[in-house]
Amino acid sequence: MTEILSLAGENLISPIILSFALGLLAALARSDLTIPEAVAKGMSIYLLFAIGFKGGVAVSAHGIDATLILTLIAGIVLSFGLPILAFALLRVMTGLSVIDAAAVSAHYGSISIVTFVAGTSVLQGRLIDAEGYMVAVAAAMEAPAILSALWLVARSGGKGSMAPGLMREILLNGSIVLLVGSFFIGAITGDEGLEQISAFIVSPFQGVLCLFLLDMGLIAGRGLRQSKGVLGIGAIGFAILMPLISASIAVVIGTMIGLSTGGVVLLMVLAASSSYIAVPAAMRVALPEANPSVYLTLSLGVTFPFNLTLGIPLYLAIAQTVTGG
Amino acid sequence: MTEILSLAGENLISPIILSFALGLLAALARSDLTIPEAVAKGMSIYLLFAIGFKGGVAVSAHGIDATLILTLIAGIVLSFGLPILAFALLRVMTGLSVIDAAAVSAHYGSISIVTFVAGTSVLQGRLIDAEGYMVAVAAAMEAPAILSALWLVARSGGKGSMAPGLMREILLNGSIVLLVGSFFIGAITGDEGLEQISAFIVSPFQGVLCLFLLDMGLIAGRGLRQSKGVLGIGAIGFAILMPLISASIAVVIGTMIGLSTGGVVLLMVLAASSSYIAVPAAMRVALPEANPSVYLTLSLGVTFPFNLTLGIPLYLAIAQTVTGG
Amino acid sequence: MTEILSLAGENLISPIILSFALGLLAALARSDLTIPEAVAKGMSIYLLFAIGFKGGVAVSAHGIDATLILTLIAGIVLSFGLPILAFALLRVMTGLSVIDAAAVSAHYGSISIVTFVAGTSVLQGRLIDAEGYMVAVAAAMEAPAILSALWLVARSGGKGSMAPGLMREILLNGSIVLLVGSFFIGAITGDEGLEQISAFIVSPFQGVLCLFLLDMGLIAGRGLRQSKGVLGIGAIGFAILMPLISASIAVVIGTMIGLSTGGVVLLMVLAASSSYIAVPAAMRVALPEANPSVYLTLSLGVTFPFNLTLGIPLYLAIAQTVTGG
Amino acid sequence: METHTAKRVEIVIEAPLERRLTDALTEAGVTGYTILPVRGGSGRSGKWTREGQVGRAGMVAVVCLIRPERLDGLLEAAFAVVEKHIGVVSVTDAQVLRAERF
Amino acid sequence: METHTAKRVEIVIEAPLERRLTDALTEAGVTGYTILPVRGGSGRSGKWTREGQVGRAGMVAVVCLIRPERLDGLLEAAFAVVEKHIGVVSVTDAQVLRAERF
Amino acid sequence: METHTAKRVEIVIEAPLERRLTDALTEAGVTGYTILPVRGGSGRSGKWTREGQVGRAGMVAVVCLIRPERLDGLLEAAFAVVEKHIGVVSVTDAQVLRAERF
Ligand SMILES: Nc1ncnc2c1ncn2[C@@H]1O[C@H](COP(=O)(O)O)[C@@H](O)[C@H]1O
Ligand SMILES: Nc1ncnc2c1ncn2[C@@H]1O[C@H](COP(=O)(O)O)[C@@H](O)[C@H]1O
Ligand SMILES: Nc1ncnc2c1ncn2[C@@H]1O[C@H](COP(=O)(O)O)[C@@H](O)[C@H]1O
Ligand code: NA
Ligand code: NA
Ligand code: NA
Repeated sequence: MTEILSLAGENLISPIILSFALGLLAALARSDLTIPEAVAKGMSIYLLFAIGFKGGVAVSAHGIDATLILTLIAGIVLSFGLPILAFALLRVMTGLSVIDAAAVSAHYGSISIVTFVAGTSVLQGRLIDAEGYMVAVAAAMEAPAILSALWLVARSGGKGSMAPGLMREILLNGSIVLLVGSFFIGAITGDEGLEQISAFIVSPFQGVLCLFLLDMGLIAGRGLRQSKGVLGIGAIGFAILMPLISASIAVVIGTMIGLSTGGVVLLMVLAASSSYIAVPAAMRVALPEANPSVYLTLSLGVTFPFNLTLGIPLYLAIAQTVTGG
Repeated sequence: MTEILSLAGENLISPIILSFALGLLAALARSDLTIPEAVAKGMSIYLLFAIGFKGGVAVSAHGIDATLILTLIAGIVLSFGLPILAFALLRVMTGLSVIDAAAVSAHYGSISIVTFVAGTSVLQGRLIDAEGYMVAVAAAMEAPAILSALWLVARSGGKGSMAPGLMREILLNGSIVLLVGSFFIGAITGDEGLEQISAFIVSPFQGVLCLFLLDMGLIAGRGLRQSKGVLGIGAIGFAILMPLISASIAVVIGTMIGLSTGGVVLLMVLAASSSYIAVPAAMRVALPEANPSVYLTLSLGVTFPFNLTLGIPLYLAIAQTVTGG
Repeated sequence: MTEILSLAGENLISPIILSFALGLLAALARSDLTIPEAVAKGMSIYLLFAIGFKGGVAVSAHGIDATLILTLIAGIVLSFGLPILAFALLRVMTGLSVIDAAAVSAHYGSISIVTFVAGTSVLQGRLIDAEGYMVAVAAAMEAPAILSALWLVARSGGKGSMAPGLMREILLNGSIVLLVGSFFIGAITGDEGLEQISAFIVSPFQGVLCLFLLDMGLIAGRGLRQSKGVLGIGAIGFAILMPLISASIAVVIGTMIGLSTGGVVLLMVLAASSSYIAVPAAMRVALPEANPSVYLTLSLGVTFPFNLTLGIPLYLAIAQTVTGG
Repeated sequence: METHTAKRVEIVIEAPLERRLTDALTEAGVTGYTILPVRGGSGRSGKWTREGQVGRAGMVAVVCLIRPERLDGLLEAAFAVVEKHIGVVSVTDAQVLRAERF
Repeated sequence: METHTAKRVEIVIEAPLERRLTDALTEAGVTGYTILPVRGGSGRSGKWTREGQVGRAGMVAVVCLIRPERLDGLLEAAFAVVEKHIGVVSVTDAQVLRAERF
Repeated sequence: METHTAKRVEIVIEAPLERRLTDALTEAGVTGYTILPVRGGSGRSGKWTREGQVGRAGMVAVVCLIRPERLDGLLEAAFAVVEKHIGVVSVTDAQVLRAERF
């Protein structure tokens, strides 16, 4: 326990987390500090490219691990399944409408790549290796949750429709394409390729992540300020409870399929994290009646900070106990 | 004397200054070279974050120097006092109206963080240390000058009003928040934190500064071209004389409170530099009748280049003579 | 021959080329992946500044090579001459109107700086040196082709007019100014200057180039998708044949004036590359009746990828055979 | 100078819907439009600013100049998309040069 | 399609005043507006372009669609802010869908 | 509140022509205009988006508010530039505050 706390402590005073906190405070204090949208988008492109590329290089080095397929399937199953669990919880814990509950569920079945990146950098900090292909798993987990959510709505007689072309849009959304694409580039060019560009995608990575999290903090803070009162205590409780449940399920699955400790941690992080880019956009198209400030506030304002600060070290501690790694 | 000149010479052929000159020439030649606003803003965020963070790390290393409080007070006093001096000078040297004179004074009491950064990099180039908390002093000097200017206007029966919320806006403006925030992040995470992100905030710093100064040159040049004839010889004389006076006052104060040679130089640079971001925006709100092209041209078109090229090496030479460092 | 192929093979699996391919595929698959305009412009400014600066440093190191003047003249002559050749070819191979043919010719007489950069990085990869002043040659080759094109139109009784101020605009366009300016900064500050900023302009260079080419791929792909059917087989044939002819002429000239093998390769690359920034903008002003999608698709959609993938290694192989380097 | 009467339709809609709207317009035979970026705004669903957004969120403004007789077709096409979503549609009378373009 | 008459008010104002203007509008009961970025412009105080700016300078354009009867309230609120500052205010007649939103 | 009738001219034109257009306007004595960025559009010359551009390509929208009697001068000046190029010109009736500015 104390070990977890010290771990969390260490984690909390890292430049990354403090940058996020700075953004959060600045926004809550109504400072006019903003990071231009183009720069934020540029940084996220950088992070996706770097994380994908490094994952690919790792795979090219250690080869396609036998558990790769299993892990991919596990990820997809989680992404399909978790929303149903989330939906049930929401209907019990909150007064959200079917539509809103379904929209929120989609977010929790999908993933947050920044949380994933934060997880990997915590592992690096402790020199714990993880399967390189976890980034591929991350990509695979983005979309399925959206289908589950639409199914949940249809089931309850709602008319959330899979608008034509939406599926293509989701599967080919920029972040998935970039993540998978750079993963393959890394896998093909391997260490030789990494050598050429490591001064760009490895060394400055942590620093860019700081500025990116500063922006995330600003956005989360502005969101929280504007959605005061939108959320009941039940909803907030859900946003903390759900990641814990998802992570617990993931630790079991991850250990069963024999992932390394690092791999288990990342699978937990993926399961516990919730989307705030791909899914919200898809929801605006597929479930326009759902209230954006509900799912954005829960996902970005509550779950994301929770995972970033307490969640990740907790998942790491659990994984180490379970896998004995 | 020759020593100063050689110093200035060295300083003049640094990539940083030459990049500024390139921008200035390109703008005067009406080239369409521009740096996108978002990129320029991104670079200034990077510079503020890096300079603040490094300052914080330095403090965490050398501990809170006894003179910290004194220097902060000195900075605030300078920021309050210099505008009054500037105002008097302007009324004598130029035909500017009370409002315009007051607006200009505010700029010269406040500071230019880029000039500060250029100062630190000149010190680094000569391996001269400075107190890390000087960035905190820089932050503290941004706002007070604005109050003095408003007081000057009120005194002369003008109706420059402290619009509601303006004070909060000034104190919480993005650059102050980022500078102070990253200063604390650096102070908390210390060398360990620096190690994680130094490949981002240390190594590429000089290069980013080049591109940023290229943009400053473009902006200064465009400003100069558009405001031809706006300024009399008196005003231009003021924009050169004022920084010299401010620096002379600062060197006395800095030595009195026992700053290191580097610290004295930076205090001189802060006193001599004039704002062109925070203050102009505040003036548009508080003194809308003041003519922007007057204060922007003086601050950005005359004083900034002067400090960058001749001022900084001159201040360094003076400080070294006075402190014998 | 096999050697060329292996060379091309090596070249093809570099992160740079694969990033371009990724962008191309993403665009053809109608992914919403985009790189913000401001970020793309920021990267191109970075690349121009870095390549110019490094060229300048190289010159300051090896001094002004006797062949400098000759090479500059050769470049200008090529830029003036190639459009006339291109125009003749286009009239024979395609059904393009005089105006369209002239507009296309201007692009092939001018140059693509990104292709040039890709060429230099291939040389670096093989540790082949090249004259630093080739970047100056690149700058000198941008504009003349435009004049030839206008002359071709006038000759055929067309009314393509040298709009007032257009010449100044072309000569002072941002990329030329930045390239030449940073070249001089590099030449003045030399190795000492490079040392200060190499962590910015050298180490991350390849990585930035990857993201930039990713964007180029996206743009080329979107262009190709939108201009389906615009181009006949003849036009496409031209876009492959022309660079080969230009390169062949350049290899002769380059060897005659005694450039190093690397220098010859870069002159070939410059001759073979076609503009898609400066010239299209100039054409919109000078030859508005010319159809943009024709020249943009040929230059960006066909010739650029061809040079990037097969062209450069081929030119290198030829240059090595000819110069015996 | 000779001008021709036209309608200027301005549609402010959330960015994720942009492609659907333009597709609908194209289907309705409206091939001319201009898309302006939107920095922020306020409406029944509250305030927002561009900077406060992640990913594809935010709004855009689509401006169409069309012949009066084609207005209804356009509005129906646009409304079918905007209906369930956040956004507004406004129309003003306008004069255009070069009618051949509409 | 059924539309309702409204006024389209367009206010071009310097960026540092943006928040004050929107606050004034909100106070005047105007909760619907869209803010467009401005790239540059020219007026009595000369030419400027977005790129030629440091920090928060520059202009924005605020567009409000409101019921005609509420125009005066809006104009007074807006004018109180714009008065001493750089900027322009224009009004055009418009038709809107979904009057319930205004 | 007192307003004055004016014309609102909106010119969408390719970015490389921007300076030429504003110069022409200035020559025609039109010293007041606002330039808005354009994200994308569609017309006879096809679709395009800002992101799909290299360099200076793309379009901008120039908005001028002027006194009715000066409309023709402006349109002629604008048309001389737009004529051979990609772009559209539209005019709407407007009311402005602060006539002294026009
Ligand atoms: N009355 C209005 N005038 C101008 N823009 C509006 C108005 N109402 C809504 N908008 C725009 O449409 C967006 C969504 O509006 P709403 O659906 O009411 O939340 C707002 O963020 C504004 O950008
Ligand atoms: N007649 C006009 N038409 C359109 N925009 C204008 C006009 N006059 C001024 N503006 C805009 O308002 C800004 C400030 O105008 P001014 O206060 O006259 O300097 C200018 O930079 C333009 O963006
Ligand atoms: N009917 C229209 N309504 C609004 N904007 C238009 C219209 N037609 C053309 N445009 C704009 O003008 C640009 C060029 O149009 P065109 O010259 O027809 O290709 C398009 O990309 C649009 O941005
Ligand atoms: Na999840
Ligand atoms: Na000062
Ligand atoms: Na060429």
